[in-house]
Amino acid sequence: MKLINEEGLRTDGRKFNELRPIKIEVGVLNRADGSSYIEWGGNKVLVAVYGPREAFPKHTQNASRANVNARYNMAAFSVDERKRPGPDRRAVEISKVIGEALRCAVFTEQFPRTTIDVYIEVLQADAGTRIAGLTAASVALVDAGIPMKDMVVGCAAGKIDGKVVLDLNKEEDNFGQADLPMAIIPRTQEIVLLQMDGNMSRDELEEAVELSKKASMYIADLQKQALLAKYKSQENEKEGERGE
Amino acid sequence: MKLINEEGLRTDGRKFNELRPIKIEVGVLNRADGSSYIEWGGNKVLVAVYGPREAFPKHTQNASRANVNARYNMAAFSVDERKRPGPDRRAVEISKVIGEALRCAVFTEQFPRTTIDVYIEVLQADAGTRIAGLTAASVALVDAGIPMKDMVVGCAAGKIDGKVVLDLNKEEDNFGQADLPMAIIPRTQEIVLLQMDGNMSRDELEEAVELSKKASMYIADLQKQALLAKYKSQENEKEGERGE
Amino acid sequence: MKLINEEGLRTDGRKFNELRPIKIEVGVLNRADGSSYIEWGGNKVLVAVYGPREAFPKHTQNASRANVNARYNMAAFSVDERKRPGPDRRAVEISKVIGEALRCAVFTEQFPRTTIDVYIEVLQADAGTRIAGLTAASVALVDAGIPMKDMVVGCAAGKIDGKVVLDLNKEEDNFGQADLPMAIIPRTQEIVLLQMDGNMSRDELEEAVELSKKASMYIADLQKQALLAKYKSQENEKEGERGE
Amino acid sequence: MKRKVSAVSKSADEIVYGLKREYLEKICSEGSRIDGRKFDETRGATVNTNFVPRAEGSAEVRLGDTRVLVGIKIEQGEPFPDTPKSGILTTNAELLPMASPTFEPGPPSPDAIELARVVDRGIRESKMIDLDKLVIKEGEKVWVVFIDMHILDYDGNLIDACSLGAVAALLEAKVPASQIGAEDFPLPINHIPITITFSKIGSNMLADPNLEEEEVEYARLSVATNENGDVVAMQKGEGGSITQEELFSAVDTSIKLGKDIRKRVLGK
Amino acid sequence: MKRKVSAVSKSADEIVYGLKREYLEKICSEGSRIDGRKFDETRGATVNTNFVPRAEGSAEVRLGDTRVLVGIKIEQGEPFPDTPKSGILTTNAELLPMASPTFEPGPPSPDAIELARVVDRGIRESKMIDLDKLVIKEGEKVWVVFIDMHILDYDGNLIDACSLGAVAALLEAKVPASQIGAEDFPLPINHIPITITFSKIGSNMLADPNLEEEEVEYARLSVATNENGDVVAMQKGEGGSITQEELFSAVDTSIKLGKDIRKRVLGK
Amino acid sequence: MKRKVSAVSKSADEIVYGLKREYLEKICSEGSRIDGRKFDETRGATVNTNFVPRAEGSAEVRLGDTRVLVGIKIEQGEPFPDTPKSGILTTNAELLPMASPTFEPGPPSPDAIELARVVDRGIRESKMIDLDKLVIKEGEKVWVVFIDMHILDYDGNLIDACSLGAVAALLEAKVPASQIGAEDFPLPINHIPITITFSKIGSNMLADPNLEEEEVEYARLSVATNENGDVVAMQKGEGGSITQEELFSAVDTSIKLGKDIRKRVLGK
Repeated sequence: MKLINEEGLRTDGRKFNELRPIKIEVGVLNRADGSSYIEWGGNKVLVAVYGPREAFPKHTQNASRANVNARYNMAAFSVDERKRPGPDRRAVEISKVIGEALRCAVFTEQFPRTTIDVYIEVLQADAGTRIAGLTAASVALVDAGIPMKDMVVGCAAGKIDGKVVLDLNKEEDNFGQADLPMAIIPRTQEIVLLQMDGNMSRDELEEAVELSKKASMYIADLQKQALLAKYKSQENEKEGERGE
Repeated sequence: MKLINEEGLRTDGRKFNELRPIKIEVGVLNRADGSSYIEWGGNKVLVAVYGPREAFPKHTQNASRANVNARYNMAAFSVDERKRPGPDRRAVEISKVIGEALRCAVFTEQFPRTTIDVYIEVLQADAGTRIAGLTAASVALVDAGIPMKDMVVGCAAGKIDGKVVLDLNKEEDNFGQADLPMAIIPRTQEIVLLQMDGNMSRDELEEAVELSKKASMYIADLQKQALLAKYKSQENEKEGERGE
Repeated sequence: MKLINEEGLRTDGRKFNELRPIKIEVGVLNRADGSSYIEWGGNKVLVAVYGPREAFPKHTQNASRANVNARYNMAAFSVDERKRPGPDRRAVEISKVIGEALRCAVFTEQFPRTTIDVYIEVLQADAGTRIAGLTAASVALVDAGIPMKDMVVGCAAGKIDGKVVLDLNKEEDNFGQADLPMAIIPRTQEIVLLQMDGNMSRDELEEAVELSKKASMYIADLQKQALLAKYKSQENEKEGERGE
Repeated sequence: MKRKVSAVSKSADEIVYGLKREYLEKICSEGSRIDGRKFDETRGATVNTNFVPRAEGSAEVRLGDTRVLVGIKIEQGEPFPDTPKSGILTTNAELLPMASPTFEPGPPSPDAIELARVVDRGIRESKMIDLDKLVIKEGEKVWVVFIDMHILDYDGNLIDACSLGAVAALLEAKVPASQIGAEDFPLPINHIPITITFSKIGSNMLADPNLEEEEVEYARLSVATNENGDVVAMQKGEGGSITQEELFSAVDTSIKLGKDIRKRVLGK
Repeated sequence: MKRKVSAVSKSADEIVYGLKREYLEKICSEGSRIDGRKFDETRGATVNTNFVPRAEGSAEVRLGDTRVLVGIKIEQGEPFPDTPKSGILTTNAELLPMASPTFEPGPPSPDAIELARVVDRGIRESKMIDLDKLVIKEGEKVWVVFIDMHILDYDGNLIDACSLGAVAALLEAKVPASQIGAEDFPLPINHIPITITFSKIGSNMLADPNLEEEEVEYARLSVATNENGDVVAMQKGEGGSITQEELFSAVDTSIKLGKDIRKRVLGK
Repeated sequence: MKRKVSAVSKSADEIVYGLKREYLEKICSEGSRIDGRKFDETRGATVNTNFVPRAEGSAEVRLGDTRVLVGIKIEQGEPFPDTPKSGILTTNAELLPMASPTFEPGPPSPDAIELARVVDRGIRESKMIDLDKLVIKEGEKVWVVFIDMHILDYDGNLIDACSLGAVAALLEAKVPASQIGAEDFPLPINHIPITITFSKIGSNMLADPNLEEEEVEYARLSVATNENGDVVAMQKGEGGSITQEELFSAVDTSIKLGKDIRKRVLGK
């Protein structure tokens, strides 16, 4: 299967270093302490944050820091063939690496004995859901008022038809040669999530890491704009109220 | 499939407002705090009550009242095709509505932090098991000495061949048009359990509710006779002892 | 299927009262408090002991003695057809009888509110795994320094081709007429594990019990030699250290 | 679906709960509701279909601050042995922990099971879908319709939000018959059931309760009706009773509101 | 199957337990039992067959105040790959929470699993049922015999009550061959195993222990014998030991009582 | 895989943990490790194959005091519908409670699942096994390769021990084709991936961490490479970050150590 055509364009018309369209919204749920929604290509992911709240049962409490529990879950109807409800092994692993990545950024030591629950619901899946979920999750953490060094943001790179490209779509993920989901803390450029499968030379890997980092810096801006948009609209509401 | 013949009789020869034979016994188990056994048509249902006893684990305790936990369970051999042991979704729902119906009658506020467990075992099933179980359960609660406003008692009504009838049997349940399991507190005629599926006009529904209520008042008498029979036989035993 | 030939020898060339080769090692694991390894015919079984340690959750604590929890587990690859991971009903029963047999020998009353966990892993199975595991387990308990009346030791007897024989192999277990796994406390000759299935007259049973007991006394020696070997090698190490 | 009281703050919570209950009963006895609605007034659902194009059908429903997403998947499968000439309908509800601090991850709670079964009965017993037209090969292969309801935000009355979402999603769902060389076709629809749920507070039946009302309700009643005004399913919930009068007042309101929603929200 | 001591009253319970144990050991050492029976005397089981006509076979057994209901279902199924010419026997025990304050709902406990497996072995290893006659089509379809044992009231010695109930229910069970166009037929029976269980108290082996005896027993032993007086299954239980003499005294009593029960209770 | 702190001794444990962490960071900053190794030095694995002759392949690996046993079973099964021309590979890890006081019986923990998936990816993504050659009948029957990894003794770095064990066991495994009338044959091998895992302590990347190092690590990184020096799988773990420099220093070390292990331990 050919994934790059003669003009160097990918099956969805993108260039090698081009992202799919991304839209982020903040504060989309009422009950949660913080929330966000992201559309990234065909991915639609909703995130809710609860906490810090007392960790339960007691033996899960950590005396020196908060737990950050992420729960990545795919809706039964989010994929082509219906997924049975409940966590499978893939979801357990993804939940683990997302939670660990967020822990790198949250000032967990400020909230000993508590848990910060991050619920990530994939409503429609289209390759790259873990990174989309993680990117939305750090926005939701800010929305919940949880102190962080910086937001976490990521983007996958990969290899198709022998070429390193950014942000694989579903077809590229299925038929490509390598996938590298990665996330960083933009301020320090530290890597907080990194997985990889496929086949890359050391040089290709370096190229992929650079591509991903550059894209992440761009997406970090989208995160900030989304947060800004929310606070602006709140400000407007308040002014409206004052004006009444 | 014809469920009512030319003479207006049903497949088992009953008239539209006729109940199947019902037999209730009290105090049939030794270990339980209260117990009862009901045969209702082909249904055979055994009920045991334990409690009030300390609710466990602790977080299930309610500071202002007792929990009433009903557990409806069908024996593997109670139905034509063997049922796998353990609760299925149907049993979970039936347990819930039975427990809620009993809670309407029990003075739960007298026993905070406790649980009253009601175990309902369907040994043979023949349509109407939930109402048979609930009817037997309130007798078992009295046998356990648990204070109640009144006993709960019920009877299903339904619609077959376009006619509203009382107490569907298995065939009528499978091939009829509507089923309305209902239970009341006889003293006040309040409705404590109500489910319905099928198709009924508002007028048919009214007819069905009336039929069910009338039958329930009759069955309430059977409950009382069963309790009386037990206490009479105890009295006789005691007198026998005194006479010795 | 013929299991004994004209010369009275079994399919693997053994005489009726002959054991398969047995090898026992002590202290084979680093993390566990005590451990042992047994090869018995084609059986390879590893045992680890942890404890006495506080029983958890609390409601499992016994105020007057330690719990002895055995967990018998077969590796997925230990048998011809892959076994799904996790305990099946057979493993639950075997764990129970092994734990009870060990409890007969351990001075459990010295460690109230604690648990002694005995993990038995069958790495390769070849008939007689429960007795091999139990025999290794009591060596591991000694290795863990847990006070016992005496070690528990066992050996199966059985009946093949109408004859009572010792220590069935896999073929004999599958096609024989009876199997009698049995374990004793050598010092008192009390029976602490006994199961039997098949068909034996009372006289055959007596013969089988005698065979098993005699063999157990012999295996008890192997247990002691294994322990001795460990302590000798420790002694040597220490002397080596002193000599340095 | 009731609030879970932590052991620590139980007594305080109990007191607040009592005060809330008293307050709501009082204003109801005076004829009003906490959010100003009339007793027989719903919060006005909005339905957003085709939210998940990858599914065979989908609908997002907002009912006050309650928000649910229903997706329909339609796949080939074997019929049940006792109904070889019928397609299969299966309904599942997920009370996502995202939606409320009181929802916990794990296998479906009794609340989630009841919710799924009540929605299922409204659809199944109204004969909304003609399952007999979903046979591919009698006794061997049929279409299986999966209704999956995800609760995203919880502000009371999940039964009505989910029922409406399921109906709306089914109305737009396509059977993927192109998989077997035929043309995709819409699900064969016979009826449109609408479910209306009531909280009994004091002796009033409040249509479409919000979370605050649900928390203090004495009893709950759901009534599903079809476009002919027939009752097709009912369910009483919670540990309180209702009178016959309350029952039929709820039935009448359900018939009325059902007509309204069928027209106004679903355009049918 | 042992009493569960609540954390609160542990020490009190422990003391009562100790006193009970001492008392029972004392009277046993004097040759008597708490309910006046002799050591080798059972409580006299009553068996009520056909209690559940809907099942293919059933038997209700009362043994003292212990009460169990065994039902047999016989259905068509696939044979195991390694026994293509054999029907299938499967045994399950439910320690219903109805039967005792110490039984909890949920998946089968180790006690329930051991109970089911010991009963199963008695039946399977005695070759009571000729499974080779339960083949419909070799390698493809066989009759599956489900033995389901429901414990309704618990007063000790479930192994014997369940074993007897299973045997009685199997003896009357009919294979529903009319499902496949043949005539229903009774299960093909070769042998009739009877299981007798003993509690060791002090150094006495008490046949058919009641709950009070079971609670303080040092060890438990079950012996199943067939009509020829052969031993077909045994199981030692609990964390105490038995001597070889105790074992064979129990075997002898089992053979004797088995004959008696086979004739008196089952009429065989 | 982190130590579990009991509620009782939490504060004491926390203090000890802090001291340990400080100490290890200090000696690392001075260029040394607690057991005297260099940062890029492994503990020197030993591999003992054919430990379980009953399995189709097996290997026991010791890495320091860590000990794992990997068994391969190869059975006939149905292919996945979307890969009818491919055999199946499935990987499972059991953190046996035998191996560590912190491992508990029960369903696989997230740690066990991650371990199995990381090992699986190294093997699958390197295309070590040519799954297309494991088809018996296209779309109907294929060989299923089960990799079961049993952790027997836990002294850190399970990922490398298990990966090496899986590779070694696969290298010697035979497909039991005699079951279907053909000759047994070795698994078709294309590549040999080796995984090297690092603990980040301070800002040092320590290859093949032992348990004490793992307990205080800030982050974990695993890199699998093939015989061409290509990277075939990676996984970052734990709640700390790594820099790009640290990443590539680890990649370089992995390539180097991979070559060494491939030759020295596996003889390839």
